[in-house]
Amino acid sequence: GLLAGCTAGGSESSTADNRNSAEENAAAGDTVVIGFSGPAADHGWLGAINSSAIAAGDSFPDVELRVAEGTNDANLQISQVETFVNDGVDAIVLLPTDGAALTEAATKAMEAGIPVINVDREFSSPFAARATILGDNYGMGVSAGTYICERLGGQDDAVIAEIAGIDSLPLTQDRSRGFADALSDCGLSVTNRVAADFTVQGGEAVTSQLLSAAPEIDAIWNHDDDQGVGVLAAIDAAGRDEFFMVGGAGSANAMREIQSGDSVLEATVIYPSTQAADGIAMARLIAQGKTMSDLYTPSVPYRVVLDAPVITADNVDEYIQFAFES
Amino acid sequence: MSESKSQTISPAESGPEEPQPAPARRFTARSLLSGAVGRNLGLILALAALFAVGAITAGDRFTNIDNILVIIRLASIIGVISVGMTFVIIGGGIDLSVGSVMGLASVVATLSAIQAAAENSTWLVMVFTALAVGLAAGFLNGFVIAYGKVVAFMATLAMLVAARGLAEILANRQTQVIRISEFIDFMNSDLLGIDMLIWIFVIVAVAGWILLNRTTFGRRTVAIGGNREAARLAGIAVRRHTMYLYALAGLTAGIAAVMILGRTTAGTSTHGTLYELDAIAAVVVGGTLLVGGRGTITGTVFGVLIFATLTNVFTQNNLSTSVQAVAKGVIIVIAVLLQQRFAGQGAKSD
Amino acid sequence: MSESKSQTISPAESGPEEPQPAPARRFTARSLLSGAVGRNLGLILALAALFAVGAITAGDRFTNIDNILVIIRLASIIGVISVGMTFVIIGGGIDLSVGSVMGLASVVATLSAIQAAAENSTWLVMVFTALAVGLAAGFLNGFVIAYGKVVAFMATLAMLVAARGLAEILANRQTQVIRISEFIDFMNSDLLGIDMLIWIFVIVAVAGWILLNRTTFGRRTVAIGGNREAARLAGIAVRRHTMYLYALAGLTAGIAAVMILGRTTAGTSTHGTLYELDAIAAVVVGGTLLVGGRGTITGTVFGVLIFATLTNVFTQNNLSTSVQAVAKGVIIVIAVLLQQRFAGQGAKSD
Amino acid sequence: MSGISKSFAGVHALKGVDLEIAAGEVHCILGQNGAGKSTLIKTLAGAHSPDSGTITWSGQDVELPSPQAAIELGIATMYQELDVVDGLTVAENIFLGHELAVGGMLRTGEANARTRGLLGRLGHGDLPPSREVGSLSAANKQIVSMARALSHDTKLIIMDEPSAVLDSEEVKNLFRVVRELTAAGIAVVYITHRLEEIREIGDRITVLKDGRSTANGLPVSGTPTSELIRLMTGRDVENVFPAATPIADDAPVALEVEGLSLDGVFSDVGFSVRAGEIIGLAGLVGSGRSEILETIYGARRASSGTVRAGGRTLRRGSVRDAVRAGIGLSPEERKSQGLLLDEPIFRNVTLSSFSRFARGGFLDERRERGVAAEQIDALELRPADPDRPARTLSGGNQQKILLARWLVNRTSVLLLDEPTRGVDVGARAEIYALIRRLAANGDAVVVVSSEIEEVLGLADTVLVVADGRVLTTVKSDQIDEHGVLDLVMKGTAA
Ligand SMILES: Nc1ncnc2c1ncn2[C@@H]1O[C@H](COP(=O)(O)OP(=O)(O)OP(=O)(O)O)[C@@H](O)[C@H]1O
Ligand SMILES: Nc1ncnc2c1ncn2[C@@H]1O[C@H](COP(=O)(O)OP(=O)(O)OP(=O)(O)O)[C@@H](O)[C@H]1O
Ligand SMILES: [Mg+2]
Ligand SMILES: [Mg+2]
Repeated sequence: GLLAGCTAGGSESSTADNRNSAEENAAAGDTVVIGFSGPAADHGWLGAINSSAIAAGDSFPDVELRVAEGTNDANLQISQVETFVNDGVDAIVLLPTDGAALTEAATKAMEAGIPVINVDREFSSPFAARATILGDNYGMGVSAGTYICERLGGQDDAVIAEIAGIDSLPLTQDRSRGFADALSDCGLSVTNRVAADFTVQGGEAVTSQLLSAAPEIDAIWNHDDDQGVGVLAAIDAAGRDEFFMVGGAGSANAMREIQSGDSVLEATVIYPSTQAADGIAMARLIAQGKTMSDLYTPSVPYRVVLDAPVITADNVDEYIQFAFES
Repeated sequence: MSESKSQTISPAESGPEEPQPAPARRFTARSLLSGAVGRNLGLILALAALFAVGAITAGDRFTNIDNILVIIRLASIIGVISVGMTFVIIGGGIDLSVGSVMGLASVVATLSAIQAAAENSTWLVMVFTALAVGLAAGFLNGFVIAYGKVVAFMATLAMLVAARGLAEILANRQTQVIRISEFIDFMNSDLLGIDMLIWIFVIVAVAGWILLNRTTFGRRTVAIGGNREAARLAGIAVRRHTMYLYALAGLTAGIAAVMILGRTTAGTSTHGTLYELDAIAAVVVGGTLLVGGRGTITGTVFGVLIFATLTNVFTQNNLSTSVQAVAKGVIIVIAVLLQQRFAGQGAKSD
Repeated sequence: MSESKSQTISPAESGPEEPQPAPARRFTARSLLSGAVGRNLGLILALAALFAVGAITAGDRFTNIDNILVIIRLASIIGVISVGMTFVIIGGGIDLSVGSVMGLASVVATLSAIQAAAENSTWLVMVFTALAVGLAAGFLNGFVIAYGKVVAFMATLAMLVAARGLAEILANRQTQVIRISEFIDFMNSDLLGIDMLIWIFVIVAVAGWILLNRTTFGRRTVAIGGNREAARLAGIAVRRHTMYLYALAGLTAGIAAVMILGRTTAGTSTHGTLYELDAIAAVVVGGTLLVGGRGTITGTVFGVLIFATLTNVFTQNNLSTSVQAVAKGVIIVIAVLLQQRFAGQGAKSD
Repeated sequence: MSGISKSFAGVHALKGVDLEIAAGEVHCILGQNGAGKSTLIKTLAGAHSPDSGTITWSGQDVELPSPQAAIELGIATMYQELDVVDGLTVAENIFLGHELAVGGMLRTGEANARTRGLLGRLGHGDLPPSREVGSLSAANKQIVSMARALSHDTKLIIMDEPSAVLDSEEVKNLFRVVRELTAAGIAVVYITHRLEEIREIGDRITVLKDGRSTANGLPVSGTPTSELIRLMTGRDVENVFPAATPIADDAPVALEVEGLSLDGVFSDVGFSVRAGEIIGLAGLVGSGRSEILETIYGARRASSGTVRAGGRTLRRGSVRDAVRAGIGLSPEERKSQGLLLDEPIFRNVTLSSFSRFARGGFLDERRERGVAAEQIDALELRPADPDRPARTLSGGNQQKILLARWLVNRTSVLLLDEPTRGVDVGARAEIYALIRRLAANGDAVVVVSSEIEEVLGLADTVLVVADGRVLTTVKSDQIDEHGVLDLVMKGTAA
């Protein structure tokens, strides 16, 4: 093992020796204390982030996971990081409510010698995290846009509606940007855009208004499958089915709809809810000076960007087992 | 000697003056009418102005009857909660917990439905569970406030936090989808072309109006909010009545839970988030004084409709949420200004 | 003329004439002291109980000085806002907009800093911009409330919505990162081992205490909140003063914006979300009456510390968020109960 | 009732008081402000529970844990503080707590009809039952409260200073009703500070002093007034109205009102007051006298006319301008318009002058308290503790706070609206003397009072007001009570 938190510099011994086998990684090492702080779990995907993180913590006998109260307040989250630093935890896994706002606190933790694993929302400084694991919000929008382009093939007066999540979050902006970029590649653009709040009721409320504002729609992208339950309820209540819909995040509910084949929901773009669990696993390896199994580089990589596949009736069976219950 | 109470009036009374009921009732009716219109003229104007804007900017898409129903449907759930809130506020209190009680009720109700899934009567069980949870939470609020003498703001804030937490624990943060088609069909059915959701709202509003204006319960509510000490001295059981007010608000939250279950086909702990603010805003825009003692159900209904119409007009015009927010702020102020100007002495002279 | 009458007076009276000033003043000092401790005894107990729980469950991790500083740092930003809120509430109003004004101020300030980036004086410009934005929003609130006679709840609700929207538009929904190291270094420096953030809180709280208890401004505030009409008839410029109160709250929101900028090194429209509720809760737990006319800065500071400590104890104990929420609800009620019991007549008898 | 004791946080309001009321009698309770009269009757009405003592009702010991319990026994009460709800109509207020209803549904028509009957009995058949009480004057609120007491099927009606806000016509009506009640065997407990009223309707008297009864069940006839005053105050009070000091011929005009009108309330009011002069406004309740004072003071914005004081014309509708010009107003409703009930006495006293005790905005509270304490002593406020909250004072003492306020502020024009409402004989003489002394010192005073006798006794010049118009201006020694009433009657009829 190497020193935790050092850069992935030169290795002294042969690459093959450095390689951790899966068994070595699985074996219990020194017990490490990992602090986890994320946004308020007021939403299915974030709930899944939380529960998978806790499950990951439980699955390692040598990890003592400390979970702070989920919050959407940068001030409070900073305080949680400070508490972790004070307590001298061995690593911190941080899904910041706002990446930029938590950068300073994370940098201080790093300066105090505690490796920080940044999940999902990126810090504004490279010195604030030892490792970063990201979903790809922009890519998610691109995937959804590309799918719609393909489905509508050349219908350039198509009416496309977008039901965004919480509009004040940078991640919503990234998704919308990716979506718009992909659409413009095939000559389309968003005709009607509304923003909900990642809740069922919010999805229902804005969708019923949207459907009234747009009497003919060809395609809808809904950013989030949690609010999607409400979106679908509104669509059913209005008795509309002249369009198809693409979801986002990849909840089990959404996948069951896709599987059923008679829903307007045709596809969804996965946004992995296992990021924080991955973060915990990485934090453990970093704290114990190990690397990921099957990698030759002797330390955990700096940056991991997770795959955001599109799920359709074709591949839903493969993915449904990994889906989260929203 | 206490039995004789309902004769109340002492003997001398009926003799000399024999009041004629007829002219009096005429006077009453007229003053009520002019009062009701006068008091709500500002609100009517604000709503009319919004409709004009909607009609001009979105034309037929806005004015067609289906869209009007969309607006009223949107208003109906907050509307039901706002009726309960009106009572609490007129009674001199505040209830911050209605939104999260509604969330809790929706979760418990769907869980109960899943438990009782085998039975035939499932969906009535679900409905009663939702109402019961709302009522119980309301009673608890009322008890803590009336008998524990905890300030209403804090007591219901505590309930807000706790009910949301409890809902999350029970639901395990998952959205429970209802698969009882009878219920969904019933809630999505319509009567005379009007949705069930809207009917419920109308019934609750009318019941609320009668309760406030035509019953002892309503008059006592006004008395307690207007002058608590005078109410007590008049022999009203102030604490018990206060408890009932919160129970009533809880009940409306339970009804709202049933409505949102029908509308979204799912129960989740996030249902009702921030509804308390919307409801309070609607009640206050409707001219009910936050300090209690004065307010109307009609005003509240207007308040709810104004906010729902505003949202619809924005959506029809495809405005960004940020621009909507700025416009909404300005419109709120204008609506309140209009309402206060036309309500005449409503605002205390300064 | 007064000579002959004083025999009539009650037992306390010492001689036939002239009560001596000395015992009177002694009595005053004593009563003030006992008043201050008495009024806050419940809060002190609640805080002590929380500390005991923290110490027992988390031991040294909780009680060490660094953790205490973590708690106070957490409290400091809400604390500053709560001081402004205390004035508004004592003056008989409410300000729902402080959180979003804080967000707006943080955005405008960072944008101004980026604009003025070339200059040397940049960070002072940024600080002044934040304060100016807070002050301006506060004045606007106050103007609409005092002169437009819009109910404070609605006027500041409108500002809440509008300021957040404006902040989003200006920031283009992106988080603006501050790269001025002088500012960040200054805000992260410490004096005598105490962080700048905490110093600011202490200074604002002390200034607030003096302003409320030792100046004509404070006296007017209490008078207006206690009886607006009496204050007006006594010749106090009620409207102007009301406007100042909201300006003051806006100013504290501006200060809070500077603090959050220092703490997060970033300005974003989401800063301060729901801080208004936290601030109101802290003020009310601290014993300030929501109807106005009575309240203390000391109580507010205790209120803020209680909530911050609660959060810290929860974090230290690794509780699930939902369980925390339920526990928080219960603890709020207990804290208010304690506070009210010990404040004695604080609660109006029913 | 016997041996009733009650104390509030350190104040022993009642120390073993006895009271015995016979059916069909009018039992008067006398006592100075703060003697415990209201507290005593509140224990009888179930609003306070006594710390000790027993209440015996028709031969049985009873407990009265709540107002409801007292009402059920047949005890109805008109409280000293106006206990009506502004947001409800007249009829709703009258039947509050015992609404006429079937299964919870109100019978509004019936309630309105009965209300009209009750109001008719009180000589106020013209008051519409469906009018909101918030829009009524204090006097009319008192009528409502009286009608409420009558609406119960009672054996005993308690009236705590019912005549304080009524003018002489109204008081006559009240007495007529009281006589009807007693004729029907109903007992009345009557509290007042106007001794002449006791002579008119009282049967027996109980006197309280400092929370003890100093006399029980004295017959009214056969007890001279001076004896009553001695029982109440422990000393003699003579010569209620002090002699006027003649005004110097060259005394400058301190306040000049010209063509003042307020739409729909009063019109074309004009008069001037010289330094050292006392002007009285006489008239019936609702004639608009309070509004005249408030408009002069800027608390209401005049629709036309001018007010000059301190050598300049005042801005319309600006209280601050009036205060700066040296005008002070002691308002009619002291609780809602005058006092910060939760604040200590001294801060109430300095409410309009505290900035004088500040340097650079910082208050010198010691000096402030000292100055307030001087006035508290001078006015014999009880208790003389400047730190006691105003809420805990008896009504008369609260009134004194308002006077003290303007004494501290050294105003040169004092507008006094009902300055002796609810003030006891002793203190009343005290206040009269004080007003006189102020005038002698060169202050101009305008007094509004519903007691014509008071206006005549106190003022140099009397303005008779009816229906918002000044009917006449006369020297007070050229007119008597009947003269004023005649004028008012004619003026109102015209
Ligand atoms: N709620 C209260 N809290 C504290 N002290 C009180 C309270 N109510 C009355 N007191 C005190 O009790 C004493 C008796 O008051 P009470 O109102 O009975 O006098 P009163 O005889 O009715 O006087 P007035 O003629 O002025 O109405 C006074 O010293 C008063 O300050
Ligand atoms: N807030 C109000 N709203 C409507 N009318 C009012 C209001 N206040 C007073 N009035 C009316 O204005 C007129 C003058 O009333 P006011 O009581 O001031 O006269 P007053 O001569 O001072 O009598 P009082 O002896 O009761 O003080 C009355 O007709 C009264 O009903
Ligand atoms: Mg009294
Ligand atoms: Mg008057």
